[in-house]
Amino acid sequence: MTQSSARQADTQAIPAEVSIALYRTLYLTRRCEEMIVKIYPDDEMKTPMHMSMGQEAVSVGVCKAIGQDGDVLASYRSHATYLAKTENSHAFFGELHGRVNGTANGKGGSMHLADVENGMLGSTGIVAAGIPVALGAAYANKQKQNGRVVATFFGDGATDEAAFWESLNIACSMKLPVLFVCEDNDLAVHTRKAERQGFASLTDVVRQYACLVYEDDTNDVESIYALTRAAINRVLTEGKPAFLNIRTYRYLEPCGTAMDTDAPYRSSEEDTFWKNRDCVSLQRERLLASGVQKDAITELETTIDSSIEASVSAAKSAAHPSPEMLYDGVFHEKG
Amino acid sequence: MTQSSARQADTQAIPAEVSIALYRTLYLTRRCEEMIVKIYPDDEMKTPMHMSMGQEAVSVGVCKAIGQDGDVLASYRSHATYLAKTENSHAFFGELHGRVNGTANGKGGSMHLADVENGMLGSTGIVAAGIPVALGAAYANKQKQNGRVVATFFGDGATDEAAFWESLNIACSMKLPVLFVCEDNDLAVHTRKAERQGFASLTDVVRQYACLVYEDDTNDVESIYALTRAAINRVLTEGKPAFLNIRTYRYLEPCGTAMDTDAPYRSSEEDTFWKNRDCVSLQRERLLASGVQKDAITELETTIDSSIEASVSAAKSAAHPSPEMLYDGVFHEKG
Amino acid sequence: MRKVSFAEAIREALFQEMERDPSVFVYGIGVPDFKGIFGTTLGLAEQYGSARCFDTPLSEESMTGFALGAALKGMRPVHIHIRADFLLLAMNQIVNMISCHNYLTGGDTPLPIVIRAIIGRGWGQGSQHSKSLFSYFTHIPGLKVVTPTTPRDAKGLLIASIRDNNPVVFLEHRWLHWIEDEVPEEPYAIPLSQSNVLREGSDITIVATSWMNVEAMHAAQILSTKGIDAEVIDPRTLAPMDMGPITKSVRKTGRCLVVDYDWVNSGLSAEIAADVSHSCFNDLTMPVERVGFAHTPCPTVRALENHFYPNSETIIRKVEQMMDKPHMDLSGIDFYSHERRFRGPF
Amino acid sequence: MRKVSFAEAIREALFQEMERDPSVFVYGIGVPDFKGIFGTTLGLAEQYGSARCFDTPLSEESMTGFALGAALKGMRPVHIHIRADFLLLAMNQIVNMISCHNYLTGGDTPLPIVIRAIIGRGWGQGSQHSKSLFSYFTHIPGLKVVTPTTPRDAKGLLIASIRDNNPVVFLEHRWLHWIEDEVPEEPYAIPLSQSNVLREGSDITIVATSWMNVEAMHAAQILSTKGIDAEVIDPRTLAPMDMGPITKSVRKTGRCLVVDYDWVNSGLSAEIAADVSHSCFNDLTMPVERVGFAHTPCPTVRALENHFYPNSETIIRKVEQMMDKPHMDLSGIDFYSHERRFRGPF
Ligand SMILES: Cc1ncc(C[n+]2csc(CCOP(=O)(O)OP(=O)(O)O)c2C)c(N)n1
Ligand SMILES: Cc1ncc(C[n+]2csc(CCOP(=O)(O)OP(=O)(O)O)c2C)c(N)n1
Ligand SMILES: [Mg+2]
Ligand SMILES: [Mg+2]
Repeated sequence: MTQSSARQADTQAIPAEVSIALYRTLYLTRRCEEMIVKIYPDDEMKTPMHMSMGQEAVSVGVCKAIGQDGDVLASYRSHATYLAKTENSHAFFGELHGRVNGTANGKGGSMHLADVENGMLGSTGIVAAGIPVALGAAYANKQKQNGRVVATFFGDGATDEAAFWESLNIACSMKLPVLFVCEDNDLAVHTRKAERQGFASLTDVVRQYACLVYEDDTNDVESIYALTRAAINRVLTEGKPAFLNIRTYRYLEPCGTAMDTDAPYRSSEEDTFWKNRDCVSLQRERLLASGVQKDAITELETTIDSSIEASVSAAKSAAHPSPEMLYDGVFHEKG
Repeated sequence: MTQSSARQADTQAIPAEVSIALYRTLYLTRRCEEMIVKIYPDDEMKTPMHMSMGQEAVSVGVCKAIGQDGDVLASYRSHATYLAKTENSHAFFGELHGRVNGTANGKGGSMHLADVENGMLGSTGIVAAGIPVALGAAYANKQKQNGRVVATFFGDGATDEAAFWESLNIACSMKLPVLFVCEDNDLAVHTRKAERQGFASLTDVVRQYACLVYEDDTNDVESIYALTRAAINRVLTEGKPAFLNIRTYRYLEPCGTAMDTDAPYRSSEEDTFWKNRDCVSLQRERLLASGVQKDAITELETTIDSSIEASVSAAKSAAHPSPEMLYDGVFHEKG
Repeated sequence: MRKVSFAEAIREALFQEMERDPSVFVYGIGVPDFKGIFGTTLGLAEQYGSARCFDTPLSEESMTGFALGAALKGMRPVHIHIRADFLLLAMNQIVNMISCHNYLTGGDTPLPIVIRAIIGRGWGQGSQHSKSLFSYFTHIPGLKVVTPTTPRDAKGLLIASIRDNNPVVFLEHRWLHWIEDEVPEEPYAIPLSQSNVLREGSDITIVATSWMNVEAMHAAQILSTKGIDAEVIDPRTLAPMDMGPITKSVRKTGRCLVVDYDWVNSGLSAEIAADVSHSCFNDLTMPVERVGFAHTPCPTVRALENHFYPNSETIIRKVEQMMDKPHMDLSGIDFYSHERRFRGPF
Repeated sequence: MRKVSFAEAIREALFQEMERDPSVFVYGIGVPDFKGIFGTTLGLAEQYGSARCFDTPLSEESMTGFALGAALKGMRPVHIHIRADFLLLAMNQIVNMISCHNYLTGGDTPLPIVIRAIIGRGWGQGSQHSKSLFSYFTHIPGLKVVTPTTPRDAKGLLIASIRDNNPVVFLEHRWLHWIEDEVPEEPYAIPLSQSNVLREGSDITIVATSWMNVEAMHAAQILSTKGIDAEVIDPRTLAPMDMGPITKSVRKTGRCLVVDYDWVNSGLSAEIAADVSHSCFNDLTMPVERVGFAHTPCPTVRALENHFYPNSETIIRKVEQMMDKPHMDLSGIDFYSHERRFRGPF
């Protein structure tokens, strides 16, 4: 059994255009969510919101690493994963607004963002339920020998659940090309890992399995990207799954758009610690330090901002689904 | 996290009367099952039979170690566990014959042997389903501070299942006084562990949890007894669960009373290896070697044999449940 | 008498039963946290200690089996789930294990287990946070199923469920939590398996479950202004169900409408309709009608959610059709009060 | 035409579909072993390789989600369970995930998933190896439920299920496996959602599911010697069900008996009875009657099992009561042939 760990993966080799692309996507996800925070009170998006804010580097780093051809399963905390995989803020805001230009005419909402054709296979409101689904997709890719990998995203809370352990065993036993990506924010709603886990370290447990194990606690998108690239290479060459435990931090309440920094389960030291390594700022600073012009960054940001504005307008002016559409799509039409 | 392992536990300290008691129970379970093999073709016991034969040392060693006050959950391979815990061959044969003197008027049959009052909390036909039940019983004992432990028996196949992993985590996290007893016969029906497991060693995985880990591959009842006693002491003093992985060997087909030594999944070397360390013979030889008179042993055996005969006769002459009894006990009467 | 909310009535029942009997304990994901399952478990851990009111790992299947083990050793577990949908993870323990364990151990094994779960609705709960699953539990011998509608029933039926020696699945619609009404302060048990006539009437019998009783009562009140006198019956316990008052009512009215908070096909509404069609064959002047969820997954978007769920208007339209009345003018009537009350996020 | 057993017909369907379409694969606990799920999967692994026919760890929940992922990537999984009871471990994936995934992804996502499970009976299968769970699946929008009775249907409906772009729960009664009848050699599909009139008759309509069709046909044959002419209808697909032939039949006979292989309360029999009572309100000359399992866990002991399960005799007694006939003399008739055929161990 080979074990690997990279607390700070080698980010030297990342080409400039990738660095910029990573920033672009990070900025997109952050600004989309800031838009949600702003307009949620207007009460036009009647859907629960599990915000990615603070954690975006995980989805962005991993999704960029697996690329357009890769497949992804998201948890209900799906915004960053969906946007990183598809960059489609139009369908995103359409779905949140419950409009016909959404990913599923509004039938899914925030917890069920998907774009099957583009490898965003689904998001689920049931903790851990997307993990087994990733196995089958990985099996299909393996059968087709198409060299693609599947990434399944889930929280640290999901690792309490039965499905995680069954799936880890199955993936290792069947040698499936799948990345288990644990977005470890230390919390399941308001409960810390330490209160839920019967072991000292999840990665130490997983290291006993026939898979590759990676850890990251930088909240740095390039570190996560590099580590995932490394993992993918080995997954494909060594023919075994990888487990990525990525420490991160959730800025907002578990569900909803409010800050709950004062809630009893929070600590202000922790909050300060993580906000000092905000993943969007980190990457912006890196770009500046590496010589990218401030103007270029601002331009990129402005472009994104206006595309988000456009997405929101498009959503607002799109139609709500008509009552008859309720009955569409229960079954697939072709038999 | 403390880890312990005893391939050959210290059996020196076992008093003579315990050695004899262990043999008595081993002999009882073996002979009860030999009786089943003999009379099953008479077609009076219309219930599937998951035979313990070959594996008896696990149930006998563990049940004797936890004692009358301990609680037990069995798998569907429940004969040895039930008999070791209760020594009640009357109710045993009554239940297998589907008579009113059985454990549940025949409603349960071989897969559901139970005697709740005497700590035999249940047997289940669903692989791994008894494991979570043990947790609640252990919680109750802990609340009552009665110093009792619960043992939950399951096969190596059960460790593939979700419930095992959830339960292991819960027991460790809640520090429950429970013994996880894996009856490791390397097989789930006809499938070897190696084909089902995504890791090299189950005990190496479990060692990462906050529990005690014990291993035994002797098939020797005294070794298992001693190891379990040691485990119980530490479970109670250190306040954490224990995992016991006990290698053993199933003599008969997965379900049914036939030998299937020639089946494609078997190997004759393995068969010879294990039958040379038959647990009943081992203990008989130990008694003889330690100076117990052959006559004394024969007398003990004769007594058991006739009590088994008596149990079978009692079962055969007991009534079948009357049709109205079908509806009894769906609900507990007192509300 | 003082008025308290349904949620508060539940909390009071838990406090009083934990006080009365040290073998009662309450647990589940998030149960002792500062939100306390929509407030229904707040303060229990502080009062009775973390050994009797505790949080758990996210492990629904195993923590359900846990209840069986604890009950076998004389405890009275109350296991709480913030959504009924999550019970789908525990079906093996509930159906294969808990429901038949008394039967399989001779019939005299008390199994005082309460499984409380909340039915979500509104604000885009969507397909995975909105199920009620009534018929999944009423179908299985050995399970009791309780669905209180009023605050008084919430308290009395929860106390009765905790004291019952059988497994009880106790399902609360989230919107009922806000309803306030008179609730006695002292502990009291309302016997299980007693249907309750919420409103007497002579023209038609409406049998409703859970939240649909609120809609049915609202509909009945509007219908009464149009000269239709509906009887509304809340079975309260869905299994074993007390069919007596329902049969008696249909014998009187000759008409029956079943309004279930679940899908219609193979649901509890089918059982009630089949049973009434059978026992009142000669009394019915027309077929039993059924109303329930649209036969689709629950959509998230409000525009479709409004058509997915039946409400008072659906009931009124059905009744007017059954009574052969002309299309009523319902303009100006507010049909979505509670839905408007609830403004997310979950 | 050659005659083959139901089990052999299932196996042939699997062979022919794996041959036709490389995206079809077959898996489950014990599937490629030398017993091959009562012989129905024997030879598949040898023919098509261990990547397309494979054994799995004992992990029902996850291996069910696996099917969804594979289907999303264009494969056609057939997942096999040796008992339907084990599906209770997979309800979350089936109901919360698979049933609604097409709906939640825009409605144009093919999900060609077949979940084959076998219903156990006899030789003391007992409470945990005998469930059919029909209504658990028919209740849920987005699932199809198929229960063939004849060898010909077994093959044709399994092929249709594999070719269908929707999730299908395919439930086979173990005793049907031994039935032999004419089955065409070439591949053919029998359309889903088409009820089948097994026997025409004018006095009473018997709607039966799965194994109960065998009992119903046996009963009908005996009844015919007593002057009662029963029509027997096998819906074959339980969801979406083709009610047309049933309604048509009841309009003709005026009497309906539903014989379900499941518990009665909130089961599929309730749906059929409620539906027939509704659509044939003016045609029925008496209430729809229902027959199913006793409302108890399934007992292991034969003495009680015989009373737990309905059989041809139960049906005859019910029919004679409905037809207001005197108690028939049935002595000398053998009612338990298949049960005797099956002599353990499992
Ligand atoms: C099976 C299931 N149980 C419980 C819940 C309720 N719930 C929603 S989010 C959550 C915590 C999940 O924590 P984690 O997996 O760490 O994800 P995070 O929210 O931290 O991203 C819980 C318990 C659920 N949605 N599904
Ligand atoms: C949940 C579940 N899945 C599948 C089965 C069918 N089955 C019965 S025994 C068995 C193998 C179990 O192996 P193991 O746990 O090692 O126990 P052993 O029979 O070796 O004692 C299987 C798969 C079952 N009873 N329950
Ligand atoms: Mg978390
Ligand atoms: Mg085994």
